[in-house]
Amino acid sequence: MEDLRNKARELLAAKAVQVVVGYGRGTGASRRAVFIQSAAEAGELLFDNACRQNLAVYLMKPEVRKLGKMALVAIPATLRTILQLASENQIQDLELLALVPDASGAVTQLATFAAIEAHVVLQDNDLSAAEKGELQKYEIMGMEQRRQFWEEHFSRCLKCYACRAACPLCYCSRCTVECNQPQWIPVPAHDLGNLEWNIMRAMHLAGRCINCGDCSRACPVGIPLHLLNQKLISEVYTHFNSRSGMAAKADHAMSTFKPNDAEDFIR
Amino acid sequence: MARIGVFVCHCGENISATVDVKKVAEAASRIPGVAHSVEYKYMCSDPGQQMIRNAIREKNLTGVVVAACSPRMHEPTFRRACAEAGLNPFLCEMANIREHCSWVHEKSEATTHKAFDIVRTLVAKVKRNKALLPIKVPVTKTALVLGGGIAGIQASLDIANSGHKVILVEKEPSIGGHMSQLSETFPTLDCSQCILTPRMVEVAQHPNITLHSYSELESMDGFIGNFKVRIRKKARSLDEKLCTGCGLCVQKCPSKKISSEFDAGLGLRPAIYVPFPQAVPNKPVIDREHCTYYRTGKCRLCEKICPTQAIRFDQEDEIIEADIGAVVVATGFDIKHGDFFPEYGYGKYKDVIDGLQFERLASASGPTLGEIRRPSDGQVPQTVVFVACAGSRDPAKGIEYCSKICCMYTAKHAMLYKHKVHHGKPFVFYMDIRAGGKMYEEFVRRAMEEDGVQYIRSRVSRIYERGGKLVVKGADTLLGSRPLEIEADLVVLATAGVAQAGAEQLAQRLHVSFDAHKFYAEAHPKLRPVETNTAGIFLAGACQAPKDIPESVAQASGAAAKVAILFSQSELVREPLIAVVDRQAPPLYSSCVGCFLCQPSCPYQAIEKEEIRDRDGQLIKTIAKVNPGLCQGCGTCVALCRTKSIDIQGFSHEQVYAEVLALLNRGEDNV
Amino acid sequence: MKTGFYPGCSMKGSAREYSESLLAVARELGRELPEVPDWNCCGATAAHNIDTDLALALPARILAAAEKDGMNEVLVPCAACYSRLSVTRHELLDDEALRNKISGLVEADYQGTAKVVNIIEWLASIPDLEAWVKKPFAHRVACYYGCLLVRPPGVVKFDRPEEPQSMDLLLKKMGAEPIDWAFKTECCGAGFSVSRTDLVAKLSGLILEDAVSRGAEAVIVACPMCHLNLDMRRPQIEKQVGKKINIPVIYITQALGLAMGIPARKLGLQRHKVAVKLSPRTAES
Amino acid sequence: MSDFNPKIVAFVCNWCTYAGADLTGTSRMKYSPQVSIIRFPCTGRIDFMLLLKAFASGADGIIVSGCHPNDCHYSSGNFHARRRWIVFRSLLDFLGIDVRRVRFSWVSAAEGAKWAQLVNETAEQIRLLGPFKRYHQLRGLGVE
Repeated sequence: MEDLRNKARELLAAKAVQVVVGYGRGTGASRRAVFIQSAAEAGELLFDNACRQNLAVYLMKPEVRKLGKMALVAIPATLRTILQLASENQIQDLELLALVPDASGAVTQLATFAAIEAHVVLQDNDLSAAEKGELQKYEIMGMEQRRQFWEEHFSRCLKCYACRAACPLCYCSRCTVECNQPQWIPVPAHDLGNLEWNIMRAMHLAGRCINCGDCSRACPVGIPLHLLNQKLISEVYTHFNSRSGMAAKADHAMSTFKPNDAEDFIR
Repeated sequence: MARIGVFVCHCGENISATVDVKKVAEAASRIPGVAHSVEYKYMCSDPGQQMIRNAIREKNLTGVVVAACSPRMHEPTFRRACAEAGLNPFLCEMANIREHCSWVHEKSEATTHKAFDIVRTLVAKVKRNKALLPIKVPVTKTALVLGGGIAGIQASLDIANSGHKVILVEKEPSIGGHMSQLSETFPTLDCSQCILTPRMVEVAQHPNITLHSYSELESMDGFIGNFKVRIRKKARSLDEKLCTGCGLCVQKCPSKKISSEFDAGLGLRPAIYVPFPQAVPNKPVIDREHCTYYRTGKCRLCEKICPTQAIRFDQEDEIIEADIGAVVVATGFDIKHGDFFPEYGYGKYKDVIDGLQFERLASASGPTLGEIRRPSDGQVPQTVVFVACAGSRDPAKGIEYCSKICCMYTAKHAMLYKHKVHHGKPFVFYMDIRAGGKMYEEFVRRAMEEDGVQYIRSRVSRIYERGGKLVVKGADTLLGSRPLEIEADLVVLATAGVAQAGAEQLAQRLHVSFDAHKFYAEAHPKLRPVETNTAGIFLAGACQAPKDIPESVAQASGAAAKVAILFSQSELVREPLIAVVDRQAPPLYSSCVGCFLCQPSCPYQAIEKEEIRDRDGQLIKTIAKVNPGLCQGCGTCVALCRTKSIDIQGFSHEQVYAEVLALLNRGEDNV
Repeated sequence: MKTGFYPGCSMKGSAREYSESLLAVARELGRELPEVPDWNCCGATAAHNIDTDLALALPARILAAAEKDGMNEVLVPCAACYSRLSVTRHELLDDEALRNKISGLVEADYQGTAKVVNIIEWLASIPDLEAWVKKPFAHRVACYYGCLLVRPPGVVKFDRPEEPQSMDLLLKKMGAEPIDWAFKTECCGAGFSVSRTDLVAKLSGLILEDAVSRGAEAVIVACPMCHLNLDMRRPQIEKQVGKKINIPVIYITQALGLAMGIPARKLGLQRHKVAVKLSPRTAES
Repeated sequence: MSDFNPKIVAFVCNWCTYAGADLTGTSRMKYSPQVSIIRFPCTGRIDFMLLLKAFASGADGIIVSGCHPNDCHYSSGNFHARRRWIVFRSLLDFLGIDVRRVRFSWVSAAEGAKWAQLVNETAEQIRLLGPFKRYHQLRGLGVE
């Protein structure tokens, strides 16, 4: 932890960055994002297992971006988000630093996309065994059971868009849900609007989501949104052998194709 | 408020027999926004069109729906009629109630109901149609011809003679292609070079043709009428302006034992060489791989003796850029080489040669000066076996197609051999004889009947050497499949015609498609045989499929005519059904977030990056822009865009959304 | 990885030396080759002339037994057996209905898990075969593949059907010098050995003459039928061509055994009709 | 159930399936009138949201069809569409939405008979499945 604080002090003092986005004390045992703009504040930085938010979300917030060059305390998901955003032309190389604390508290500083790529390949980027197991649980359910499961969950959706705000890849300045000519998605939070909103979001994240899970954590009514994303992560990987957030220049699964992409339902 | 006119056609009885057209027209008149609704026996007839024109003028219509046949049939007719009455043609839509309704359903309520559903859907769409203007694109009236074989030569001359500029690019040091290697040509047996070289000279001297030999296409961007090309002119290692082509350097060059490409490996050439005496341009090239100076740093003999000091050892490749309006691809073909017929000993036995090698043996300008002498020992072969279909029509060799030219040239080879070696015995092993063409069958019969060429209907199972002879094994299938062995002195394999090495890479540079065998694909196998799927790029000759000379020349003239048609207009007019990225007022400028996920999905590379800058030149954002010249209007990017920032004219979000709702009788257009 | 061994009828009779040499080599290499339990005739040339179901059922029964015994692959040294077993596996894996039908006939649930390998594939799969060579088999050899080892190409897929190379490569590893010749895959007369010995003499004669004329000291074979025709039918061949032909015909496993230093008797070399006399050569010559 | 007339919307490309359906007409082959076509330039243009809109507006079944792989008029629009449908279909299935109600096909301009067969098969399938009440009952567009 001290390593991280020292690193932040050093970077801020040398004006190598203008802001260090990291984790600080939240309510109870939780951790929240802190924006350290001077060496004196660096003591607020924390790093432990409770640090789970994907801070890359702030890369796409104009109010944070205007603070200046950013150093980002990064967990594995954050690094992949950075690469994914880079591949979507949203950030440039050398525009930010990633600070990666390891289990011992030592901090690795990654200054380029190439360095991040080299770090990311060594991570375990697959869905975890537990995640796969959970997915499977729903996959083997009957269709009707699945429908009821989601109907029950979506009936609680408030259309508050917290999932969208928490998602680092939902950076569009105009979301489809805000298009009203035509009105693609009904505004009220009724069953149809909620279903369409969630299908639309999952489709727009297909081949892009890096599985940080912040959508589910942000949802005030506890909809397991991560399941939708994980399902499509698994489909995209199985069918197209493609995984998001692995390189700063990449072929996106949904905007490329292979002539021999296999399916068994188009007849 | 929309004022839509609906015109329901009976199509004689084609529609009215199963659809109650009166009811449809009557119901359509109740759709909100419909100002006029009528039915008529033949909407496409003159009086029918006049009804539409009159209604547009009298009722001040803002859109027209013609409920009749398929838009693939009469959309242009009715759009023209609308335009004549002053209505933008893109405000006219067709409701297909014939092919998709009256013809496929029995007479019933349901059929009439469906016809009305279709009309209502198209009314909903047309209300949201926008007046569109055709896109006009200027045309650069210079053609690029790739490949200087007979097809490229013919295409270049025809285009040049129609008064347009031509840039002809040939990768070898001389134009002429495979035809210049041939001895005589079927079915007339006139000398190939005698008929070809005058054309080559004409190319060289034509004021409208710029020839870049020893050059290749490096890259190409742009679109029909407006291509930008970069041509790599490989270093010849001499100053072409100074070189007079005297040939002194070629005579004096000390490294003379290099296998000659022109002689198909049967002859030798020096390191500084012209491929053949009638080469155009008649300027040598230094083969740097074999030149003593490039290998050891010593020699420079050619430099010393050159009377005009034209040798340039330090010359580098040159990149030439040009603006081009159309491209003719005439890059030709090759024949199958290599370790392809181990059972025939091809590549193993010196006296098992391919068709092109035989052409060089038979050619008066060839390594044997036209005498048929076998490569191994220079003896005149007394028995020669010609094997047709060596690889062609053989799925086991991966070549299912017929190479088309081999039957004829094999007959020619056997004849030429017999004409030169009177007592010689030529045998032809064949599967079928395909001699379709003017005077072709007669030619083959002449080989058999007048020149006594023995035709044996048999595949060859194996060829091997035994006691200095090549044993050819087969089975005469016309004589009870009796096993058969012929001891030959020379075997000529008519190896399959295949695509040029590098055909795939060139196709990618040009964005044209190719078939499983890397031959370039025509836009339509019957009706558009010289066009490719990329507008402005045409095909000529054997790069599309193996072809003989008359066919290649005919196609080349066809491609040239297509180029001339294109160049006869100063502007190209295209349908404006293309994608557009939205623009908005500052500070947003566009809802596009510049993720460019659309970019790789475009088959035409039409999506470009556009930088939005403020007055001081500061970059505000980078957004997508669709090049209207390149976009063909597939709409793949439209469906992909998450912010719905790209829309496609004619099939816009609003239009198709309204169609879906109207078809199901929902939304604001329901009745 | 469990490799089973399917001997078939020849290996137990006319081609005993093939079996003996194979097992001797395997023992030396430390490879176990348990026989497929309760194996039966593969049907050979006869079955598929009479009844297509029978022609598939016989090999399917063998393969099902191997599968049941937990064998991952079955080594089939006889080229004819190899052909029948691999064709059966290919056809049954390709067609589920047929597989079910044949499974029913042989009363076993045939899945196709056991791979069928020929002697060349098996030897080629042994890593560092060169390391086992103690006395290089330094002779000019004609590798004779015969008709069934590499054909049909759609089924066997292990070497090219014309001008195959895999046996030549193995012999090179043993220190031999394979010659380039024209009769690698020509017909030896095969099953006509008994009914039309004259035909066999003619066809096999051509093979031997070409090998001899190109300086081969031995013909290497991987098929009992080829061996039978080239070796046992030598008197008839000699009568046909009108001269004495001394070139011995050796199984690839015998050549390997010699190179590994296994005594000739253990390899069954004494069983040949044509005496195996090879003049010793130094590595240089 | 016997008088249930399903509503089926077909989303087709202009160059292959629309032309194929024209051929069905010119060949006078008969098929079920419950299917109506909406024309798109290419399957690549078909937005998955439109499929949702069709269900929400009362469709009981959907057909999506375009050029066979390698035959796309725009060379690759159908390949992009195929990826989209692979993912979209899995998502619907995962959400418990009956994917038997969406039939994907390739119908070329020469396959008039295939179009008729496709329509009839789909209509029959949807008839068996009955009205898509579950979806139509979700509160939405004009279905108050």
